[in-house]
Amino acid sequence: MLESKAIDVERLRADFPILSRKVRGKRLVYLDNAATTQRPQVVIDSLVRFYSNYNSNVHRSVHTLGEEATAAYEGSRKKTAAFVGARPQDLVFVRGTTEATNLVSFAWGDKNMKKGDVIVVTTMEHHSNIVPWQMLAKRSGAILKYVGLNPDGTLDLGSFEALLREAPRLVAFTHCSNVLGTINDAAKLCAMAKEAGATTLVDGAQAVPHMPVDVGAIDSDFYAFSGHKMLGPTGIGALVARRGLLEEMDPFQTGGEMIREVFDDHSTWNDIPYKFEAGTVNIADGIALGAAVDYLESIGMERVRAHEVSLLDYAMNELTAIRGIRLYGPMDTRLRAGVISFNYADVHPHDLATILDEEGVAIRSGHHCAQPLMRWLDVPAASRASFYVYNSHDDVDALKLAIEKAGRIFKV
Amino acid sequence: MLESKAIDVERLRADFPILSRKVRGKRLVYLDNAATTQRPQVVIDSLVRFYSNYNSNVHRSVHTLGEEATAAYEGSRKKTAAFVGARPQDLVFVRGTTEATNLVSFAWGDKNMKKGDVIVVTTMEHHSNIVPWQMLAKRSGAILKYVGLNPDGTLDLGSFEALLREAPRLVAFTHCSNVLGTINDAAKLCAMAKEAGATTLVDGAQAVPHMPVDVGAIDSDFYAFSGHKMLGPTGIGALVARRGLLEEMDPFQTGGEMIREVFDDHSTWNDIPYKFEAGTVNIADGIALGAAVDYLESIGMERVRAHEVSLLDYAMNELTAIRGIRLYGPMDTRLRAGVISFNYADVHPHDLATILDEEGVAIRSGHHCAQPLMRWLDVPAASRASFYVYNSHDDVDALKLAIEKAGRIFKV
Amino acid sequence: MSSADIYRELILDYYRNPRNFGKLENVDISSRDTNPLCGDEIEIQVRVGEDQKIEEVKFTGKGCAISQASASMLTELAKGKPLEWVKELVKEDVFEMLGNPDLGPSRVKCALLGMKVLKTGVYGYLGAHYEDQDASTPP
Amino acid sequence: MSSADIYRELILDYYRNPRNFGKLENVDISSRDTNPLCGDEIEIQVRVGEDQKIEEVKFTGKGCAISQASASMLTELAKGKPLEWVKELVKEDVFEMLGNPDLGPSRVKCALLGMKVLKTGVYGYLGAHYEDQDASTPP
Ligand SMILES: Cc1ncc(COP(=O)(O)O)c(C=O)c1O
Ligand SMILES: Cc1ncc(COP(=O)(O)O)c(C=O)c1O
Repeated sequence: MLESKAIDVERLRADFPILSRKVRGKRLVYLDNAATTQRPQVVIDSLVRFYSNYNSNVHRSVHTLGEEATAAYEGSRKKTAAFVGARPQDLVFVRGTTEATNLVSFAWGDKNMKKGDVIVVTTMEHHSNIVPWQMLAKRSGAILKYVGLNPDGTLDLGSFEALLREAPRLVAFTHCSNVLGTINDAAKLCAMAKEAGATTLVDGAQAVPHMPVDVGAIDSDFYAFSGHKMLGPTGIGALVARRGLLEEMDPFQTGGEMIREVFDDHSTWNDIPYKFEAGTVNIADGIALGAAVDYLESIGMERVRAHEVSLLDYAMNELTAIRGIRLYGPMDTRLRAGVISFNYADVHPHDLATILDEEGVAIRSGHHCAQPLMRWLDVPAASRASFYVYNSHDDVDALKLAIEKAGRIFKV
Repeated sequence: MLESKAIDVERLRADFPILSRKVRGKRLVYLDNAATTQRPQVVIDSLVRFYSNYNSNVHRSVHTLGEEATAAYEGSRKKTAAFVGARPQDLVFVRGTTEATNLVSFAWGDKNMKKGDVIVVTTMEHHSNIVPWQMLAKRSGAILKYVGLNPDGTLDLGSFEALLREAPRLVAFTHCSNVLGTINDAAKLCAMAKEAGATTLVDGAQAVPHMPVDVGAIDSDFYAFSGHKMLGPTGIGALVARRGLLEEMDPFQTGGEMIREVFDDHSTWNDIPYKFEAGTVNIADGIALGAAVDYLESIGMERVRAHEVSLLDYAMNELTAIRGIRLYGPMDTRLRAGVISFNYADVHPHDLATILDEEGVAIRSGHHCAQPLMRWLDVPAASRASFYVYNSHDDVDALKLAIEKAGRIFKV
Repeated sequence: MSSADIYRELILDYYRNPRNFGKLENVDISSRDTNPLCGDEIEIQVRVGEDQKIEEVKFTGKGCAISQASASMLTELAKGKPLEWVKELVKEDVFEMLGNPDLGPSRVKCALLGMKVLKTGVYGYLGAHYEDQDASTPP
Repeated sequence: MSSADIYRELILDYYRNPRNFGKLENVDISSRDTNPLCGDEIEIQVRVGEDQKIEEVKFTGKGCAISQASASMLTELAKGKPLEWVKELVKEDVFEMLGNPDLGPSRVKCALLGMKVLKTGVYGYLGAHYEDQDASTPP
């Protein structure tokens, strides 16, 4: 019922204090959500409440503040795990998606990867899902291979199947591209990879914030995402593992909190997930991520997705009407998240972003941490507008007007 | 001039909102500062201001919010580096001391440590300065050795010299013990280690918050500390390296932000310190750490230290007056930071902490992430009261009264 | 409930004079665990008699009054009981045994460590697998 | 200053019709760098003549209007100058050359990339070490 009602953007915008600020005298039109999202008041309040009322270290504290902090931190773990359909003990809090892929690269990879083994990634990956595997390949002697793309920016399943025939040990791919917007059928790809005997890692950085995600249904071995891309604070994210998998792994970072007993020459490890959370954890941000999850659940992820599809439809229509615009990625919005990357005539994306900023419009420009994909697109850089719950059709209109202004300045 | 005036504790306490809360109906007496400190309003405000006004991703953003966020984050790096006498480009933001030692263990250790090499740590280390070296020893075939202690809990220099004669490749020690309070003469130990050809790492987690620290004068190769132990937020800390050292090292975590160019099979790295900050960094907390540094500088670190020495003198006097109390660590407060670990008759530290909590007094109990030290002390656990700028003589009185109550309950 | 109630005479007595403290000979079950949060340590040994009954049981350990008293009391309760009784033991039984103290979340694990160790040992002996909800689910 | 002022006719002209674009033969200095923040790329080649003068200079690269125009203008300025002139070049010279645009911190590096590449090349040729303050000090 509730889910079917559209988001009331005007009301929801009031929850985000930053949206009332002016940039260069203009209304802020924030379209850089794939880089990081804004925070609702409830998330900010969660931080203030923690630091003003029950700030303390967690887990080993016997005193009241410590018990309250531990309950809130572990409560947030439960919420965040439930949000993606996982058990709390299978969710490790990390700094973000990047730390999650690094954790797997070291803690799983160094134990399981051997010389000559194949690691499969795709051509549309973010650097965070490429470079850790390059490093693992270097350490282990494994070989990194890239799944190709179809001309529309979807994954080339033929290429994927061909690589699976090489019996890769690991298949790592993004649930949703931060440049093309392409939504991969994660469940299907994981099933195919599993069939081929591979362990799977899904980069959910651009999926969890924007659509319902159920790691149980996807059936991946590892699933990673970042809090700051889903209304949460910076400095926190999650790695979710298949039941049992964390137990088999060696730790990554070591030190306080993650040990059971420390002897002079060796140590034994704490239970999962603590075994993977060395040192004082990011308590305040861990708790505030739970507030972001609550907020998203109060909207409903089906509605979040529907809202973005509606913006996407409108924006793709408006932008393609501008002469000189080239859009990248699938044109079918059912296969695409709220991300639009494009180039405009010979205006370099950085110059475009500078001109747009003058109109209060914040977009991203550059290689978007996806240089292999940029080479595939055969462009040195692109501009990217990306949407979230608080964006409106007005924002798209402002984007269009600003691009047209750039066109006049550059005499396109 | 200013430095010589004592801290006005009552005025300063008003800066910390949490100090006005009640615990179990009693005034909060927070004496768990070695675990984590409380946050002044200016630090909380820094977070609120960031999220409400200029929240954005950093470094690659062309838009106004991104430029403001980058300026604030890098401004905080400059402040934090200056606070300990370092250049900003030699300071890597990490989650905390534990991530710093892990970074060195992987990024420096895996490149430099060879089979049979000796790593020297001390018996008074925190697990975060032990376990990463155990792991490095395991990966490299190096051998971990422990410097012994004198009966009063100071470092046994004879033992240190003996180990230096084995020409260790790495010497890692704490500037200040989180259990004994012992302040090591970091400059002297580094000079001795350097003379012996060793690279040095100093764990400054308990030093930077409590006394003036100048890494230039200490002349260590690596120096690590945590923001949350110095009034800053959770989730941020720093690794400071000797000039030039970061450049020689391989990266630790890899992914976005830390690369220069990503090719299919290899990558090149960004300039220091960015080479070591993979993925979206903890922007808000990085900025708020700068606010904590400003706050500490407004007090003056000499005064912070003088205040703690005065509390220490008073507390050691009061506590030793209780029959059945055994204090650990040096009795000379010039050699000791504001940390008092003790045991009380046969009352187990956890039971003591439970009883103290009922009186609003928060202390820590357990092994304090220092099991080798606990074995040296020959106790399974200890209680620990640790002070900071907002603690007063009243807090010590409350501690004493609560211990006496425990004595009555346990019929000591 | 105040700490004076938690640390009743009885608890302190079991802490200072633990019943069934020590090691057994010819044991059928030997199980040890530590509480990673606080370092408390309990080892329980059991000699199984006829009819799968707990013929003899002893414990050793170190730690707080709650963990040690709880383990000691548990051995007294367990003696003579069938192994099945251990399988059916729930944490409420332990709380009742301790006089229903109002333990905060950080101390509950102290109280339950003995039960966990005994259960793990008995399950192992019976060839079954004990899933410790309280240890494996974050609090 | 508005973007219309930053992107004056002149800048756009240098962007679209870069002077001294291309490769040289028999070069004495060849220097390349990218801006890790945005991927802009500049390579500068120099043939050194008598009296340590810049006899010939060309550049290639890709990137935004500001980085490409700046590099192109710089090669024009540099031609015929002594190498010492390059050592004395400061960023204010580049800003002036570009008509003193009011560039935000994120675009300043685009404007200065050409100068950085030229300086690195010349310092290398002279056997000295150029410490790039703007690149090695966080902004
Ligand atoms: C001496 C010492 N070293 C290292 C650490 C670890 O710091 P963190 O938990 O912030 O990583 C601590 C505190 O827990 C400490 O007291
Ligand atoms: C698809 C994708 N993967 C990974 C990341 C890295 O996330 P983080 O920077 O939070 O570690 C991002 C965002 O930067 C992304 O868009």
